Amino acid sequence: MLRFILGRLLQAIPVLLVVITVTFFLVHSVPGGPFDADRAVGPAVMKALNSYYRLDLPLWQQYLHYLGDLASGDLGPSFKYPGRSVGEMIAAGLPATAELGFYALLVALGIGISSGVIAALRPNTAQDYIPMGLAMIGICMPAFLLGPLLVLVFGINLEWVPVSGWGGMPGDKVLPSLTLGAGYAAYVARLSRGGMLEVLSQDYMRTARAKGLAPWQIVLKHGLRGGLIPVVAFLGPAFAGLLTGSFVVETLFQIPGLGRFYVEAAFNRDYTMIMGTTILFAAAIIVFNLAADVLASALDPRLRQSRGGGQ
Amino acid sequence: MSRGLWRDSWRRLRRNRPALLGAGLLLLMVLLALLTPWIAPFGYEQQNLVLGATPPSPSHWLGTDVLGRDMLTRILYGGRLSLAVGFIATALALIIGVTYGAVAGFIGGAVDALMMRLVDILYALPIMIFIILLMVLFGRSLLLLFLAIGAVEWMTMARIVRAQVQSLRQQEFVEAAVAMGLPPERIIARHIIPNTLGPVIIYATLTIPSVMLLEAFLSFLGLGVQPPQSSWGLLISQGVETMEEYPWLLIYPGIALATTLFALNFLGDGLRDALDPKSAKD
Amino acid sequence: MKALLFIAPLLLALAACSDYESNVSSGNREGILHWGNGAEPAELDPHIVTGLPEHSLMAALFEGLVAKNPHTLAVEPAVAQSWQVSDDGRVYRFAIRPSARWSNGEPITAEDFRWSWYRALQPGLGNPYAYMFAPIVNASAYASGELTDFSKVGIQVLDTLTLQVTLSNPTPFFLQLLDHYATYPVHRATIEARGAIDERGTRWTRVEHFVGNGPFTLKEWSLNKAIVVAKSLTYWDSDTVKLKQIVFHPIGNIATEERMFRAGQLHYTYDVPTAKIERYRVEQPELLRISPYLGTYFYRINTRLPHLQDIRVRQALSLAVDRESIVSYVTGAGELAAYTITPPGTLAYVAQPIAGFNPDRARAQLAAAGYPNGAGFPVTEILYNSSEAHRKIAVAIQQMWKRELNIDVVLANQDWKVFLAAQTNGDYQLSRASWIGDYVDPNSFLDMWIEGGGNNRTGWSNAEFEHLVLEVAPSAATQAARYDAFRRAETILLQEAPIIVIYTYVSKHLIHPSLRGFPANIMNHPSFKHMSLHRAEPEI
Amino acid sequence: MLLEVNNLTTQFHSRMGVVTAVDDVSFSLDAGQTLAIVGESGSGKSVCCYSLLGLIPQPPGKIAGGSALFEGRDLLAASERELRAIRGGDIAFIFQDPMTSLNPFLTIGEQLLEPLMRHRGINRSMARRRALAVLEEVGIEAQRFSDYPHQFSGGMRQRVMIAMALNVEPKLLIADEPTTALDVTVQAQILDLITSLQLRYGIAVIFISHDLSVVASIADQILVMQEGAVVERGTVEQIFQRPQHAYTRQLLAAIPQGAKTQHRPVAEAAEPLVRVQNLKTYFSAPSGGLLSLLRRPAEPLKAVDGVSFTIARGDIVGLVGESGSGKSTLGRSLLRLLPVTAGSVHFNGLALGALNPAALRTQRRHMQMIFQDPYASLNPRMTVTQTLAEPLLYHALASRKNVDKKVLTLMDEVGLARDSGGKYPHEFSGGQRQRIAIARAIASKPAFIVADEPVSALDVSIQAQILALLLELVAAHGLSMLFISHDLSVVRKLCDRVMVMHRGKIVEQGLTEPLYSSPQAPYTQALLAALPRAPL
Repeated sequence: MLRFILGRLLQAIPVLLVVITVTFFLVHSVPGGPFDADRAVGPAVMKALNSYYRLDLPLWQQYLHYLGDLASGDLGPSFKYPGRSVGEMIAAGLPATAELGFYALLVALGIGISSGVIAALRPNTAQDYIPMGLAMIGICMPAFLLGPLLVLVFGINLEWVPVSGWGGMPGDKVLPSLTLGAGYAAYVARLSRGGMLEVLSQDYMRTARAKGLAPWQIVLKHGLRGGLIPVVAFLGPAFAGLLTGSFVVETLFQIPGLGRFYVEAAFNRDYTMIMGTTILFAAAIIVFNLAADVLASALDPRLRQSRGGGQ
Repeated sequence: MSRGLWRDSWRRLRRNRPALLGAGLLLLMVLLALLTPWIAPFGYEQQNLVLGATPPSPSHWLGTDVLGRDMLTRILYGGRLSLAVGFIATALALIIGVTYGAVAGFIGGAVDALMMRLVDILYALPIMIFIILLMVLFGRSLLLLFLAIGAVEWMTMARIVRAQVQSLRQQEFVEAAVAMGLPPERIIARHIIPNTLGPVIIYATLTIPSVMLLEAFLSFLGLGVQPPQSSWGLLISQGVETMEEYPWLLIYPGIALATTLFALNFLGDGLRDALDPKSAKD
Repeated sequence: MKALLFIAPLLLALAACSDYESNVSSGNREGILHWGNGAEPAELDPHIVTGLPEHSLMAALFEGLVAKNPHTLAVEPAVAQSWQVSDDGRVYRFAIRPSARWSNGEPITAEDFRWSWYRALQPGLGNPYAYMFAPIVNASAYASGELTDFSKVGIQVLDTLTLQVTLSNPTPFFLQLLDHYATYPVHRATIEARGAIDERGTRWTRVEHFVGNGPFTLKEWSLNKAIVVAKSLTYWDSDTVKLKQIVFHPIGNIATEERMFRAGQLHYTYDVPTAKIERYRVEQPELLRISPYLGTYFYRINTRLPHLQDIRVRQALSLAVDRESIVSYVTGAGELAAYTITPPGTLAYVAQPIAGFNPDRARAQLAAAGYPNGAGFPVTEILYNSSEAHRKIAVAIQQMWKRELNIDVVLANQDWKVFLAAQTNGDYQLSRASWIGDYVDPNSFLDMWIEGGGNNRTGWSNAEFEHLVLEVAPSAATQAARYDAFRRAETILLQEAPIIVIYTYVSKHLIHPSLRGFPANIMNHPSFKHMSLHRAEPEI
Repeated sequence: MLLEVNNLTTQFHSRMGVVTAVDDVSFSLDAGQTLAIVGESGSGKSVCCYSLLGLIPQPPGKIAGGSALFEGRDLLAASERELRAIRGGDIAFIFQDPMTSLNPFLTIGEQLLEPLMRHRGINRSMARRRALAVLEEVGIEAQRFSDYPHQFSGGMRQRVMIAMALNVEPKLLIADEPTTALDVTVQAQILDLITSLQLRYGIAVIFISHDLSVVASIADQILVMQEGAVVERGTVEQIFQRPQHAYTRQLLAAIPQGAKTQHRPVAEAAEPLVRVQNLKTYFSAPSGGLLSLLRRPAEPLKAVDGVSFTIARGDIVGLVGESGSGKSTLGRSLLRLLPVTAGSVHFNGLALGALNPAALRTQRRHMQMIFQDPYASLNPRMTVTQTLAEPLLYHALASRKNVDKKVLTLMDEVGLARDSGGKYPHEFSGGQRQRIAIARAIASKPAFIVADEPVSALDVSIQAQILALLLELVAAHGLSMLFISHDLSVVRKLCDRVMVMHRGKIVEQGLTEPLYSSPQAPYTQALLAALPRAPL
């Protein structure tokens, strides 16, 4: 298993390198620089800024400088926030986004799997349509609609929970996690329903019934592990997607996360921040896809054999 | 995809009530979208500043927005755009994704590893910058928006189709086709792809809503649809801002989007069952 | 049944934590002001930052030689106890207040100011407001790098507490400049300990190093979460400061900010969503504050383009804009229709307004310019940066010109940076624009329309106009003569109409009744040291 | 009397109307006795047993009548809760396909513990000791307790199923075709195991099968079922010596017996149609993409390890061996469906290895393949006509105009109804699907056919028809064929020459009758000894 993980990580290096290169030249080809401002900046000031940030060098030299700094772990200074380095800002934003993403996935899995399993027990009956319908709401109600709605009902009218912040006050993590999680619940519900339907038709489920086990034992103990394989495959890209997907929720609930950097950097032409967030996102995709595959082989012992695990 | 398969699928689909309901609703939406220029009561830009936002009334069945424009017209035109984005971008994602996935899955080995690494790279590229660049280089056009969104969505489709093709490849009827001396491209086209339709349809019915919402997100940021044109996603995001003052600005586009997505969902399930001869119980 | 199993715990969790206390109630009790500040500040170094969120922070953390009276915005003594101005109005001598202290207790000297302004003018530092020092002899030459010997710049230290500044021309509004944060003093030892004088990003503004001289000092700075400043004990006027702490909330989304205000998380909001204004005006007028603001919204016309070179065409376009209906129906926040570039109430300066909405004269002018009833007039594009507010105005004007002049206009919406680049390189036809005054004086709105000026971008210039603004006004003997020169210059500008002024900005905020001591003023300048919180007010 | 079933009737209600799967079936069984229920697929033999314990899905299925007294209690009237107490406790089950009947995600140990803890209320550690003991009894080492099902061969898994069933010392064991999917040697071992355990614990056994010769050795009573009804019952001796019902006689006649009848002189042509020299096909252990180049390749799996033989024109050569012997890999390697590691294959004097892909594709016309699972080898989304038209059109053996006519002649040749051209594979029975596959194989007028276990998935009576069809086609078209099978009696009936394969090597080859009567290689002898002897 270790060899498999090492193999995948080795493959990741060329992928990261290409992502960095493509993004670097893509970013520099978009008109409008980081220092263009409504208040025209004097030529002298512009010259000073460009030389400070080495923007006056030819592009390929800037690229080599950037790679040099990157090798030593320095993601460079942020153009928009002169006093801050990109690494520092990502480090400041990452915990909140990661935590938000984690809780959102818990919500998505909780709602998704339960409605998927309940629906799969009696397909094409009311017990199938209602939970799946509920899960579908997650798709019809985007975050920028669900968030304000929850705030209005639970935050302002019922005053059960704070309407903003992350960690500052008790209960301020509930609404953001629900908002972000609901979107993914629908996908998880459909995938777990499909997975469970597939598993429930297998012969070994008949063996389990023939052993006289209780229905919930049959479904949860024997069925769930097999039924969740498609969900696990979906988790990899989904969790990486949370990094960017949380932008809307972070602005709706004023959460000091990473999502906003990812979007605002593009508008501010904050080159180093765009590179920093892109590298983080690329690394996240590779790591989470790998984690999903490892989790899948943890669930399905047959996969372990092909990945050097097992005997 | 011979005539036979479609004829039988249609026969099976007709028997699946929810799928029929879904198909009917979807057809209604598409019809309304196509007939909009003739049936829309007002011009989509026609403002009545003095009027402002008014609740549904005989003259304006679904009320008016903050600039006094008729909401029914806005929703119809918005529908045109949302459905267009949904179908075209998904179709694009479908075509590229299915072919790419089928080729990667069928050939396997180093080629497959390379193609999948390319997908990883494309996944990681920052779509925001990518879309701004497209907007700037090629100017603002809706077609461009569809292409941009389509270009972002096909990777997941490719991954799903690849997994499906890898399992199909072990099936003996593919070996039989190879034994028959058919070239790879013909095997992929006539034997592999028709058998990946099940999961592809299911995922397509999931892609259409996510594409519509991605368009809403981009328009919310000013990169997507250019006002005065509008889309359901944009109408909803604008409606949210005045949710308490003028609830109808949010409710009606919300209903339009919800019905379309539910219809898609039921139709998708129905199509998947209809196209899978094995599952037909008769 | 099973579904309940999963949903129940979530609902319980929601109900369980309803015992939290809102910021406003805890703030009023402990004297902590919760201030919506719009966005995360780029930096806290007065010689680098621009933008409104940074403006409020600078007002709390630093103080210049002079300050603004919160009611009248008139100049008041601050670090400078008093000052004398020479007869010819070119030499200012400031007496530093002996009780003025840095936040680390050290006394503030004239040398501190000399060094600070020396730093502010460093070409390498890239200070966007270096032009604030333009009136001072050789200041601009030094800032652009032509002059390297700083001693030639008109800033001298006479003795430890006396600073003398020599101007190239008598500049009546010069004192107002000294309230701008570009002229604030910075603590030399702290900066030089962290890097070279013109080095950016040396982090001297971090909490552990920060030294300032304002009524408050930096206590906490967590990125995108909050900036907390506490009352400075070393501040010379700390007795009048009533607040214990201020928490600046960087809330980017004004809809989120409005919801936080309603949930009692904020005393003051940075802005108000236009859609909500009507509701507040009707149901809770006491919370809403809308007051005129020193800023004008206008359209730039690219006069280099053939069909826009003719003054009559530009006048026709201006005449065909119904400004009254725009401010009453489109903008919706009570803005004032603008017929001059300088906002009304600029300290007794009254400009000559252009003619109002006159469709007939507009059509006549257009016909005279060779486009009878709009025939043959090429399709013109209005460029604006993506925002709902700009779009509504553009659509309204587009329809007005279609109806009145029968000309076709298309709208183009671009991302912010692309919009700026297009304006700077002049590849636009009409473009949305705005200008916020740096100080309350007509010069702030007129000195930019000089040929090739960084903020001109219209390609228009006029010798008579430049003569009046650059030579006649600065050397005018009396304020009245100076205003008269500006008035004649503004009339030329508005007649030749390289720009179409549309409306004067208003500042709009939601303010909790428990916040006192913050009168409305045209610069929307917050003077924190006069603010206080009173618990008596009922919760909203 | 342990079990007494009277007038049991089970029906399935589908949109197409009511199907009576079990029609008024009665039988009884005493402790320690073995009852065999024999019938072809669709005869209702399994449904009848599953109905006893409510294992059939209730919405479509419904027990329409009858009673089933188990130790005096009527199972059909029992509540789901009572049935659950008996299922897996007093009445245990073994199923047909060991590959899919064990949960791949749980260790076999865990699956062994479940029935014990559920029915005998024993705690986990006690149950674990009990399970280990049972594993020993069925011949599996104790330390494999926490392995996963995929790490066991078919035979071993069936032993695990038996251990799971006997772990709780049931009173009745229902075995649903437990040995059908196994090799003949493994089948013999499993049958011995069941009979020995039955004697030791005095368990009653219902043995369901479609193969009369298998049940002959262990059954006390035999029940023959056809389309849901019992057509004949009696002892082994009565059924085999004096079959009353025509259907029973038809089953007995279908058992392949004796040598191949028509001998055709095998002309020793100068150049054999197929010449294979030292053919090797190795599979390297699966590795992680690019990395495999760096590390030392793991020990390769030697599926075909140096095989040489020739096949003359018009010759039917049998290839026998147990599962895992490499016989189907050899078949596929011949046709280059798998990458060959070493050695050469000459077809009609042409070295296949030397051909470039395009040339190889044109050669494929002359050599075709028939697969074991008729369902998996047909494209589910193509009608019969399309499946048969494809080779004809592609190899330009027919034009757009006359392709329909040619397809119909093909269908006649393989005995398919002319009007079924528009149907899909899932609408046919197993036998008919194999006929379609055969038609497709002969469509391109090949000279050589590799048939990989073409009949092992079919019922005995249909098996006989397909074998007859194959012989007919070989004669009509002068085909030569490599017939791969694990069923020695079928090979004896069909092939002129036989090759016996064991662990990638051919241990013996020669003319059929001499090899069957006096086998030289010890492995061949063991294979022949394990053949169940029908007392004809």
